[in-house]
Amino acid sequence: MDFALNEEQELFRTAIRKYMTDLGKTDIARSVIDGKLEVVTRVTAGFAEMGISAIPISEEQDGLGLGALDLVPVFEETGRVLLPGIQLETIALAVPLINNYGTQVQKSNLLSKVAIGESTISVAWYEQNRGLTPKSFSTIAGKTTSGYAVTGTKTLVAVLGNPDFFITGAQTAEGKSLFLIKASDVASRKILSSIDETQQIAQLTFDQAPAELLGELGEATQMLDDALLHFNAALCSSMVGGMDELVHTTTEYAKIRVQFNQPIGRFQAVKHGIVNMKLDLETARSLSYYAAWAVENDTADKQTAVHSARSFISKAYIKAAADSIQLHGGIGFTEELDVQLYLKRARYYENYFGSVRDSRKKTAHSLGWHTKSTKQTPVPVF
Amino acid sequence: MDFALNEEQELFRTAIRKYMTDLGKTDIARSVIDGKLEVVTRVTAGFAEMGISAIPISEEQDGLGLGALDLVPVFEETGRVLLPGIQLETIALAVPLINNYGTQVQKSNLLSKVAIGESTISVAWYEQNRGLTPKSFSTIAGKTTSGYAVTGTKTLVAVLGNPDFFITGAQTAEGKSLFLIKASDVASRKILSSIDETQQIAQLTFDQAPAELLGELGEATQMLDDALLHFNAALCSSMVGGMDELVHTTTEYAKIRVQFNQPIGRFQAVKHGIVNMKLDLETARSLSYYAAWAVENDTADKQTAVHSARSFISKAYIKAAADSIQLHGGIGFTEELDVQLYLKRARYYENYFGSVRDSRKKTAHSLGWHTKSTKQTPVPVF
Amino acid sequence: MDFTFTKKEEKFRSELRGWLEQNLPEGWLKGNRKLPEDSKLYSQFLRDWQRSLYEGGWAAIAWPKEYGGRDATLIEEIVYHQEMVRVQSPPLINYIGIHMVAPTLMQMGTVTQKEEFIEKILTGEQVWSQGYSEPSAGSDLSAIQTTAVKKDDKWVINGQKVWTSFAHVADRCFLLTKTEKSEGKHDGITVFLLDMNQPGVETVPIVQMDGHQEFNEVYLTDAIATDADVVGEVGKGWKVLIALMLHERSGIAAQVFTLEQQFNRVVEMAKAVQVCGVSLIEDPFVEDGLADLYTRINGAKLNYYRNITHTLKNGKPGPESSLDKLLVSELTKELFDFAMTIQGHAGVLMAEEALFDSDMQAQYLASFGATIGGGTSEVQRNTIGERILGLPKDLGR
Amino acid sequence: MDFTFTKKEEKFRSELRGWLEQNLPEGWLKGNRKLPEDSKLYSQFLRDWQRSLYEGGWAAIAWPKEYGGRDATLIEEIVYHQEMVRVQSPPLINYIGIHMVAPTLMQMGTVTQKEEFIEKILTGEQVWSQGYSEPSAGSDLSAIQTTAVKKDDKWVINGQKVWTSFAHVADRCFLLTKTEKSEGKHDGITVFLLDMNQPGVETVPIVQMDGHQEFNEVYLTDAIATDADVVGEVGKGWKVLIALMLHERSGIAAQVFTLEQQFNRVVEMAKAVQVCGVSLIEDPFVEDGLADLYTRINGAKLNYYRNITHTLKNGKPGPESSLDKLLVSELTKELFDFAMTIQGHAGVLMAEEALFDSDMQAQYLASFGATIGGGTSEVQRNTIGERILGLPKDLGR
Repeated sequence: MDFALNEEQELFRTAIRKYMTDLGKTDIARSVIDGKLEVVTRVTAGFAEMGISAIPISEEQDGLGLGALDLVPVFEETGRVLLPGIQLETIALAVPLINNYGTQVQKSNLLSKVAIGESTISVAWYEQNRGLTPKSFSTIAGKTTSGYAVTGTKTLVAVLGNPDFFITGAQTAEGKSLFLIKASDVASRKILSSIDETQQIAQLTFDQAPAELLGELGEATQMLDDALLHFNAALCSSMVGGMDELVHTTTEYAKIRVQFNQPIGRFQAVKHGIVNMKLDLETARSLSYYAAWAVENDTADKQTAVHSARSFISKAYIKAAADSIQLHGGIGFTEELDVQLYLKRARYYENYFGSVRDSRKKTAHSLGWHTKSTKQTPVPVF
Repeated sequence: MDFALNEEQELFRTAIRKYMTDLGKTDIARSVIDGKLEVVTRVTAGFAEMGISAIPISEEQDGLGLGALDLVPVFEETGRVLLPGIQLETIALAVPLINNYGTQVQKSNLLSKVAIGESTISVAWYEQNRGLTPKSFSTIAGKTTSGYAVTGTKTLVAVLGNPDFFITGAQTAEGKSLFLIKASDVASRKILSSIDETQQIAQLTFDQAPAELLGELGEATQMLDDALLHFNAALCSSMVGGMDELVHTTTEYAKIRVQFNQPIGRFQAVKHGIVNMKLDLETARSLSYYAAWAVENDTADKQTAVHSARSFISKAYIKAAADSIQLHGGIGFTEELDVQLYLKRARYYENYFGSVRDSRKKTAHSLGWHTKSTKQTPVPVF
Repeated sequence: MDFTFTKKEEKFRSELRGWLEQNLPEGWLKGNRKLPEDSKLYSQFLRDWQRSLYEGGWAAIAWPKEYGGRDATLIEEIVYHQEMVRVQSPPLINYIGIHMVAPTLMQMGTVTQKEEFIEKILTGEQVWSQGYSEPSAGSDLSAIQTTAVKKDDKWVINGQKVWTSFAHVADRCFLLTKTEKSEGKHDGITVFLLDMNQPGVETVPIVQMDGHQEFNEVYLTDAIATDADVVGEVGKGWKVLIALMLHERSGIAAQVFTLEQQFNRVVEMAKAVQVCGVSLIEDPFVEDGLADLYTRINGAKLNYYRNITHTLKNGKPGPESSLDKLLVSELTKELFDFAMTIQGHAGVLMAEEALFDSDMQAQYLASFGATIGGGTSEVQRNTIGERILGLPKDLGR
Repeated sequence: MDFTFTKKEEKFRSELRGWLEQNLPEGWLKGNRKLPEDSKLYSQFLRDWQRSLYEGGWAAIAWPKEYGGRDATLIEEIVYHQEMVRVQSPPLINYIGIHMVAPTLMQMGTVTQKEEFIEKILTGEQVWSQGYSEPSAGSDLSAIQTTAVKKDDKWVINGQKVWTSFAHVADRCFLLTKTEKSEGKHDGITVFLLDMNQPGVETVPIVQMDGHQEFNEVYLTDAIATDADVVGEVGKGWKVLIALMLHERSGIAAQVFTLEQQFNRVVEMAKAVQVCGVSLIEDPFVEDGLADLYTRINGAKLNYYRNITHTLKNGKPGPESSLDKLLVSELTKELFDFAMTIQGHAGVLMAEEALFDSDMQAQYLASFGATIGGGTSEVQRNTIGERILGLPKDLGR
């Protein structure tokens, strides 16, 4: 029985935190707000140097062949400073997709470049006024002599740092399928204004864009559902990092801010408010660790582990940021403090690839609540 | 613009409160727990003496011909002391049903007796494992030469004080219909054990019980929906009375109870907890007043007024009682204090003739949210 | 109970409504409600609007007729707010002057102060700001550190104010200073009517988390005031401040009606926005959440009506206004939080790209100010606990 | 990370499981778990059960072998609790003696005390109660008023205790008294090992809101103790109390696993109960609420596992146990509140007439004790804020 990151993982955390501190913590995010997008390229290079982008890539493709648990300290620390960019999309979504469903050639071409920081990949799935698990795409892929040609418009695509490839979903005769499209083959790109200005999202139009099939035709939903377990586990870590920082800064502020001749942390409204944030943080961290462990070990309960974690943490992160603003009082409402950036990031992630309600529904289904056969074991597995 | 009870209504409140105090406040409820059910008969007589049971009955039937607003002080004050009995069922459900749908003969036979305290009437609607608005009844009514004969089993019927009549729902060829059945014609009665021991509920079995049709055949749902507006408005007042008493006693306790050398009301966790109860109480009272006003004046928004009030107050009452137990600490967990009785009463009412979810659904429908045509007025009517 | 208006009140409403239709800025009623972005043009636009209100007799309806008001009843004031909210009228640039400073001067100002300021406030010739909060004195105003020291017949003022609304456009500031070191923490405070147009006053805007700049920091470096600028007595400024705050008898009305309007807008969104061809409102969770919000928002409005009734019967408002403030501000936050959630991932889109309302996301961010400004929710809960319920005083108060 | 058990731990589990199958009271595993209602029979039943545990070597597994324990590891203790919760074993009548009093005596008792009490605690021959709280000393134990005064070599004790668990069946009480008036509020407190079988001790049961009588008021009227009954030093009882409280290293385990079991029971109910032919769990609001509760209850269990890991690595538990206690008790309340709501109006039915589980309504009522007993949630939040987060001490502490 050992429910903690191991020593190596904690050492890795220390290294990443030091790197983030050297980069000025949230300065990177604020640079993006100021339009200095080049910082993101620098971070990608730094990530490669530290071996972060190589973590989930197998040794054949110049990676480290490590698992989801090794990403926990990485994304907690990047989440702590609101690191902008598409690290999550590349490392925790595109890589598992290519790893699990790509051909040998695709793996060789794409993954080793990701590992050494020469490539980033984003995912273009969402279409306007459709759900996150659409029943069909209006984007369509037609067969060509050399592969496929994709036509349609995707939106809310994360594009910060200019990814080289997009994994996109399109309708084929065989059903919804995934394709790889070179960024240079995108017909047009329109940057959209987002509540989280530390990120950059765009609407992409494909016009007969040359596309390579990823995985089997008609299997898009199943492939994405599977890869999203990796993504959501990593996203949870990122949100936990943000929550941890919020608890920390709010606590420190409550110790030094004096009103009515008392540090405000002495007032129970403030003290208990921070304690409630702390309780949520602990639960969030436990759930995120367990989700990563379940993904790494491909356990039978990994669906439950990931979706339940996501359902809790998406909501708890927003609440932590909102409460932190309130507990900071007037200064918390200013652009000067970082706490508002955490709120905007939390909001940005709230419904990313699925809502809280979606996650709860998936939790219920994965627990077999809607099938007559499944029975709970009376004693918890542990 | 005058949003308050009028002077007469407030005077009436004072009189009823005095009467309840003379009866020993919650002593009446505790007597019922101890099996001394005769207290209920005494209360019925007292009600008649004070003219309470005559309020909504027209002058033709020896009543006072007053409206829903005049019942507000009555039920706030009976709710405040958790008065046991079926006053709500008789005065705010059976009376409106008979008044609106009964024949002249039924009105003459039944209502004047209610007015002078010689009769109480309960409603037997619920069947086991059915919703509160069942699609069909397993209880059936067959035509006989002199009227109808009803056969079936009803449950969760409020019977404290032995009502003389039951209004019940049964299936006929023409659809769900309402019938009047004499208590003496009930085949068997089984008292059920309830979380609120100050009330008495029973399972009733009808075996070819002679029944008189009330209103038109097949109209049970519509009649009940309409009469439940009266009932729910009155029920809301009763719950507001309970909440008011909870806020009062909890506040007083927080002023005198000393821990850590401080009256506990000085601690923000306690102070703000009580303030939150107070906020809910104010909202509950406003909503219940407005609901009663809308029913009395038969306004276009009466559905919205009543269902929205009920949806809020059912939940707020439970929360107020639960929070009051917590704020009282250990003593709040004992049978000695009344606060637990309020919790049990609140729970008893939570789903009575409809859940919070049901009330919200009805609120949404009455506001026309699901029809394309309805449009909100930009300026509130007031 | 009676929720109808008298004929006189209805006449008042239709008179105002008619005036607004004629006098609102060009295109306003058709939805062209964008204010100039340039600070000077913005200020000029709002000064013009106030001038227009003044000329129509609508700038200060609650003032006595002798000062140019209408002696409006409380109900007329409420009707006024309903109508102003309904048309989403431009903000009143001299809100502080009209609703707070002038009534206070009428009550306790010198003859000279009345003559010098009241009319200019009404016409909008002179715009006022308020200078209470400081970096170390937010919820606890008694902790202010800005000093005013008498030197050769002049008061020399030094310190820093924060959250000073309208300071960047204001001519005068209702300024709280410390003139004596004192035992009692509410003693030694003096209120000045500070001239903002002098070298010792520097104004720096505060950028809010929603990007707006409605408030300012004001740095006071040897700023000068005279004895004629003192309101009430030297050292008795706390009383003046309390008097000023009590002058907003219809204060919460605009917020109550605005909240209701915002709620209706969210319902419109839930009807209009479709995902895979189905309106959001057809989702039972959206329906349920909105029904709950409807109920509580309507409850808050009804509470306000009960409090008005109380005020009408008793001739003066009770402490219940802190109850209204708390409920309305918390509900505003909850409403927009819910509105964000139901929009799904497309809810991150702002401004022109927004899913439904170009302003919804900004209003969400702005809502965080509601439970902080004008007394945090924590302070409101203390006030309610102590003043309404009679619970013992908090630590440090 | 590693969630597996070692072979040794698994062997421990199967040994215990085998023993339970053989030794639980007749019919227990088949669901016949009703305890005798008569107070004497109840007490005898539980004493028999503890005797049986003792004989099997399962009464005090964490105790050192020299005292008759098994020197069980923390993980073995957890396995023990899992298995005990799984079979819903009868309560341990001498819980206080085994988990609190005896370990404290091992640490700081006199040789005589060890000899006189420890073995009798283990066998169940001597049942112990705890006497801390008083009517005026609930959350604030330092405010106790029960006095012990030395007269001719005897201590004469007067006062009233409340919430004294097991007092009606206990032979001895671990009693907190005031022996000196003192400045420091934790000074002057002395702990006695009071003999309950004497005329000066009167026990009156407290009826809880769920109808149970698990606690008592104890009236002490010239009750007698001797110097030999004092634990540690006279006047230094606060230290003894703290030591005693720290002895429950696996304290929250049973509650964590019980909560999980209760949750599973509610899910079973939601599957089994049908309204108009449809299971409750098919209602999206029921599904959503249960998924939320599942997540937070599982999160609380995982928090507990993280804390255990921490304890294993650091050799001693940290202040995180107050975090576990707070979460588990609040979730217990929430779970049953939700379980009540989803049952609809039939949820008011109790006992035999209950919709699904004859015990569900009683458990709902009992859940209100969870956030009060053993330190209220308010006190837990203070402890977490001060001891874990380092926030300043509260008013009056």
